[in-house]
Amino acid sequence: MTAPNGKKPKFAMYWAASCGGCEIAVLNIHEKILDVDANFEVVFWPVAMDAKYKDVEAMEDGSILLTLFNGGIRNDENEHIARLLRRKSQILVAFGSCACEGCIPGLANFSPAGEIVHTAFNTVSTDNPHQIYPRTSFDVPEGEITIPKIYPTLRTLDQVVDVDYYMPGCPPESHQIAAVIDLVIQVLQGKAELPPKGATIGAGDSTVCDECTRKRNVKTIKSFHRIYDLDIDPELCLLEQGIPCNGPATRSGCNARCVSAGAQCIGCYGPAEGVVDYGARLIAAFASVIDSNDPEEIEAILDGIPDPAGQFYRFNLAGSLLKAAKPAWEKA
Amino acid sequence: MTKHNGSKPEVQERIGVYVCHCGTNIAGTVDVVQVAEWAASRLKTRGVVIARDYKFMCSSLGQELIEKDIKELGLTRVVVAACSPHLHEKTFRTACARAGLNPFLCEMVSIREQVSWVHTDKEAATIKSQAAVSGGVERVIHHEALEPLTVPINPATLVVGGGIAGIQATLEIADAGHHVYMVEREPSIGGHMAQFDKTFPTLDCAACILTPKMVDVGGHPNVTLMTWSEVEKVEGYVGNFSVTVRKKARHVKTEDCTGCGICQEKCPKKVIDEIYEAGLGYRKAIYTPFPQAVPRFPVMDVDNCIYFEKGTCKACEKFCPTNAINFDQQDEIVTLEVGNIILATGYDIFDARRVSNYGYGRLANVFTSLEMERLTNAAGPTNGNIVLRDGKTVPEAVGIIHCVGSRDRNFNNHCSVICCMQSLKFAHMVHERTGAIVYNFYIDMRTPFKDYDEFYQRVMEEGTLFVRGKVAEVTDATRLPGEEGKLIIQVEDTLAGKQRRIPVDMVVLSVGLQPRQDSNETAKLFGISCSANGWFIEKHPKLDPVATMTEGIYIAGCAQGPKDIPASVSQGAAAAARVLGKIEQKEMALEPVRASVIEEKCSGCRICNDLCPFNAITFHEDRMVTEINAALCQGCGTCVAACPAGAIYGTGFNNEQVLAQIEGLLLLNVGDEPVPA
Amino acid sequence: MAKYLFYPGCSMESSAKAYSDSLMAVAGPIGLELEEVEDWNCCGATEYLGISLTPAYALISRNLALASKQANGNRTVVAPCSACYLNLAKADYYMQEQPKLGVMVNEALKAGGLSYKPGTLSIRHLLDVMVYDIGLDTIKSKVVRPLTGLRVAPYLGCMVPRPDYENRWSDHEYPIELDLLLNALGAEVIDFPLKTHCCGGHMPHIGPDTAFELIRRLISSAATYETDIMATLCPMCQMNLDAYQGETNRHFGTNYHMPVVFFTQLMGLAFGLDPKDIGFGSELVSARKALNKVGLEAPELVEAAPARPRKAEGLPMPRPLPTRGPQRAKKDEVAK
Amino acid sequence: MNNNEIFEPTIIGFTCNWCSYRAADLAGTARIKYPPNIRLIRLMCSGRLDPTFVFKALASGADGVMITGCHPGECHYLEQNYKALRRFHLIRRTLKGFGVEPGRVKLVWASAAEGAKFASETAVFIEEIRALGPLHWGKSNGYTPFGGKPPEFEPAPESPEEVPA
Repeated sequence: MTAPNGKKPKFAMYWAASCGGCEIAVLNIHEKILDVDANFEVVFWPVAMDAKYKDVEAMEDGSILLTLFNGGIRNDENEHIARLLRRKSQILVAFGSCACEGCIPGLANFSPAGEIVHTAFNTVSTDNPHQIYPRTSFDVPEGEITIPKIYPTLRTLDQVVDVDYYMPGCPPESHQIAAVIDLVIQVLQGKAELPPKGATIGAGDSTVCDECTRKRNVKTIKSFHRIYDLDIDPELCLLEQGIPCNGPATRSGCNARCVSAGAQCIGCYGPAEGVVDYGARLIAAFASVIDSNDPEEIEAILDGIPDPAGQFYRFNLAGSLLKAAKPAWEKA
Repeated sequence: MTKHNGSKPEVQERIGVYVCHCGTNIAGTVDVVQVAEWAASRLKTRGVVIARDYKFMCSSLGQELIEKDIKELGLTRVVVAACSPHLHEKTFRTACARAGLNPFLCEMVSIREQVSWVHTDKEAATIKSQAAVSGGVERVIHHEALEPLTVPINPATLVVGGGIAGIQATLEIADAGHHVYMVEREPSIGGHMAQFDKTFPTLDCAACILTPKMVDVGGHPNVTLMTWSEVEKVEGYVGNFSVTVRKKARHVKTEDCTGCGICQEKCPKKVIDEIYEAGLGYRKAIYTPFPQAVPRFPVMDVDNCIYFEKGTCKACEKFCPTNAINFDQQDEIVTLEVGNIILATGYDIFDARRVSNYGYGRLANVFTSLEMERLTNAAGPTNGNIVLRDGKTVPEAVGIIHCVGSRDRNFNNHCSVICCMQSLKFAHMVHERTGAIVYNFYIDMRTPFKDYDEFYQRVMEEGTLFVRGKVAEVTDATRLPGEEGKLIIQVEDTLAGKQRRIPVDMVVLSVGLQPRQDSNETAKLFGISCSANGWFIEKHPKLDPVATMTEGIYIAGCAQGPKDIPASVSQGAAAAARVLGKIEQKEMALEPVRASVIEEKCSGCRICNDLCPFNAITFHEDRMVTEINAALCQGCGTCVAACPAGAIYGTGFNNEQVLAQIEGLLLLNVGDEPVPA
Repeated sequence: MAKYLFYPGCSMESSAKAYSDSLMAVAGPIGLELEEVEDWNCCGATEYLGISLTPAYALISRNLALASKQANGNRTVVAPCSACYLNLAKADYYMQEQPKLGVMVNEALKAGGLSYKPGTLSIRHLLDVMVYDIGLDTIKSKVVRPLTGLRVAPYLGCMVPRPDYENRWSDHEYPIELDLLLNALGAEVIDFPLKTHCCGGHMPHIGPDTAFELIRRLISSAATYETDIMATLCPMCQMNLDAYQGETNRHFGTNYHMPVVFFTQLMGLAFGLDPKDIGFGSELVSARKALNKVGLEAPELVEAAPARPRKAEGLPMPRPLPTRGPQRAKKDEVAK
Repeated sequence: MNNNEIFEPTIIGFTCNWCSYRAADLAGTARIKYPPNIRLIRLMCSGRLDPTFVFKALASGADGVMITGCHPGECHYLEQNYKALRRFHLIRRTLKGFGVEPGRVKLVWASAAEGAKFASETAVFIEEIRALGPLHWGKSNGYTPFGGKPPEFEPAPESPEEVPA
């Protein structure tokens, strides 16, 4: 883990199918960014500096020590750069929920790519009388110009390349990013060991309830509600009040930021350690504590969660076992 | 983090696959040789080092095959594709243990009950067997060595129900030197047998052979007898049950009462005795059901006692020589710690009023068999004289109808076993005591056991007239001359081949046996299950009739199904033998299939706290963490599936094993076709 | 105001006019609103089903089709006559049980532009509606002139309680609904043993002596308990017992005089209506003597008639089953 | 799936050790025949059924999942099949969100004595799934699962020249 010829080790950051929030979160570590600058030589960071793909292609393989890759793999450009950065980096970190689980962009997996393009280019908000749609390649006098082709479904980073570490969160909490940066610096100085490959860093090892300060009793749920339907008791666990809070199944590490602000956890830190399917955990948990044994009554109670697929897979659709809805891949 | 990519890690386990022919049971439909070869070649990458097929895997030779391979090839896992694990899982696990391999590293795959016996298409059955073997192999990779959990067995036993089956079980255990708690709902033990006059086929007097046993139970040093009591709650598991019993207030101080019976004489309030006298006789508001009652202490019937109604009378208190009467005695709750429980809760008789065309309850001289038992009983309301409902006239013609409410789709489908012999007994008694003409109306005469048929022939010789046919109607609407004032039995005499109208003075309905009215609640209370109509379900109808699916809970007598007294007695003794077997073991190895909480992962969200009916899950407020009591946990796995953080681990059925089995069953990790050499 | 679709049936307009007059008279006070099914046709009584099934069921189902079209909310069809009730109920039940029959019947109905989807209607007998919907208390509250002292034998005939598809009656062999109703009217109700035995139906035309024997059994059994009047709810039973009582007397050389009327006529009497308006006088075996027993303010003392031997001092009788109402208990009931 | 014309579905069945597994065994001892398309997994109780297992089965190639257990009220562990019932309802609703026909997952109660019922319910379910057709999660006309070769995606037929000025 030594940097080549004593110079500062190279650091790269890339954003694929994402919102750029993770980039902002990195800047959110305030003066810690100076440590980054002090210890790393930032060679590739599209949002922050003007580096070209060919600069990266020119680097030797493995020359970048640490790459924080955020965003899912939506089109062939994302895939190309993901494979490129994998070749060029020693440590590739799936940074943020999009890279780890697909996150909000991953929700596109509920509908076929054709519908997405149609919604983007020919709906109420977009006046397109002549049905003009983008063409992935087009001949002009100067030659052929292309734009990236989108895949039928969005994939997470580790469904495309081998990933060393995962940093969940949408975006990862700045104090967690700072902690990871410190860890890597200490590793560089030989003061610390890198965690085992494939580990999740920058997050806790339990679930949000561990850090939540609300009072908790035995759970028996009579009905589910939206949070604005009720006046919420600030002290009592939200789930007991009938609000479908994803906290029990979501990895800790964010200090229960949303719940302490009075909103229900929606699961951005992804599943706890070793869990195969995040949504399944919530389905099992919520269903088991429904207070009814009568099928009609159960159905009535479940009407309180109008969109279970969206509720349970808001951040982890692409990373779930089913990965995408049938329409999305059926007609691909 | 949900890891998605990466091929399957190289398997280090060395797995042996054994496919059984089971004679032709499996080999007849499944190409077992081909399945073994397939496993050897296509599952090599999954760790299969040896795959054999053998005629009878469960035979000692078959087991030796496994043991030899474990020793010589250093197998770390064994998969046996044969019959159902419910039959031979234990056999193959012990075989592995003999060869030094932890028994829980052996997995059975059912390709007989669930493949060869239920499918006809040979090719599809072979493919399905391959999938099942692949599922077994993938699952067994994730098996861990487990040690059974041993729990001590409390030598005390609880017997519920004081009928003949319960009495027999109690005496067997108590005589063997172990303590028995007997709980009986009625004021005295004795059950239905105490109501009978004679028993078939020996015509022994029921009381004469029963009361000595009752007295033994009453006075036995190892028996705590709790009559007029009911079990309210059962917690715990085999070897360590804690049972809450409600001892209803007798309003009599048992330490002072001598059973002299003066209070019964002096009590002014007479009430119809629905239970013991079957509605034919009377008892007082303070009563013992019958003279030879054990225990002999009377019980105050608060619903009918004048003191409780109007606050006056108190005759019993005045005349009691040892002033043992205590009007404001309260119910008492007792908790018993026992190792095993025997349920001998008996049966109810069929309510004859439901057969409206036999007129019971409308026509005066129609009696049920239990009423007939009281009529013929010397201690009964008519001192043993068989008379009509007016209590005076002796009948000249008696009709006894078999199978009332039994073997009848409208009521009870089952045959109640005892009504034929009981009816023959009545026929004999009527001949003996009244000389009346007796007709027996039967559809099939069932006299299966020792000396039963001889008794039937004797009754025939005494001149009983047998009419083979299902009685259509008992009516008092006369039609032909000579029927006035008589009950007319309308029946099709199938042997004579014509309809007959037989006038008689008295009709006895041999009503069938059926499960207790509350057998479902009782079953739920003890955690066992009931059949559709309400009999307790035994572990195996033919090979294990006194045990139940729940370890430590046994059943005996008519609670398990209709039977006669000898069968009830032998089941009582059998259940006692099983309990003594458990007590002898001193401790018991429980299946290690349990759930356990991984503390660091548990966030204390308390979703699981309310999911365990065995209250094995407890929450620690201080550490905000949940813990599972391994001894109480029955291993159902509901909390394992429900935990949102995946913080509860289920041995024997953990997630990796089941997910791997799914992949195996869908043949995901099968190696590619071997290149033909 | 309970609203029902009403299927009168042919007898109500001819031989059972008394039944119709008395029903219309008592319906008002007890709030029974009957809306007649337009253009209904004969139900085939007991004969047609015996001749050929599909045309018979088609004939019956035409009424069901008309009624379901006219259902507008209430889907209960009330039939006062046992044969009509049984045929309508049987048609609906068998069409549900055997879809092929439903198809053939609907094919036939298509000719008249009608169709009937089995199961849409609930077919009930008038007595069932009177006892369980209107209720005995409502009836009791309307009684002005209780029929005290009048010994009435309740006779249901064999078609009403069997086969009881929807478990509407308290018992197949010994239903007690009619007993309860007559009791509510204040009459002295006989525990009539042959209450569901057959009256001969259409046998008088085919095998007269069988019919006469069946009629004799009913009349003689009622007579043994000195019944003043028999109450029935089926035009066919009334006609057989009433019209053929004379011939039965001649056939057996007996001279029974047992008036047979409809239970709605007795309701009319109890409600204080004038006997003429509720069909009295149209019966062949005159009911004048029974009327005198009720008509007179104070009926003269009658020495106790021999009741059916029930109460014996010696041994206590078992308690009867609690009245169960229409739904029969799956398991037997232990009276608490 | 063999590629002749009739579609042979593959179904994963979850059984509970005390009731439905014994019902399957009883169907065997009674030699009651039913189609071979179902492959059974034994759990200790229907309460052990984790929705993950259902999604894993559907995602790995099963065309249908049958969940079986003791009749409500007859559970060997007293009441755990009620939790399976509740989860089943939420699983079906969630699958609807994934575009999966709810009919692909079925819940059947079968006691240890109902071998015949288990066999007939299985046969009926296999026909229901055969009617629904193959699921083949993620695979469509040879396309490698979830990504791989990007499709030729040309939604727009006409070229910009035809756009009027």
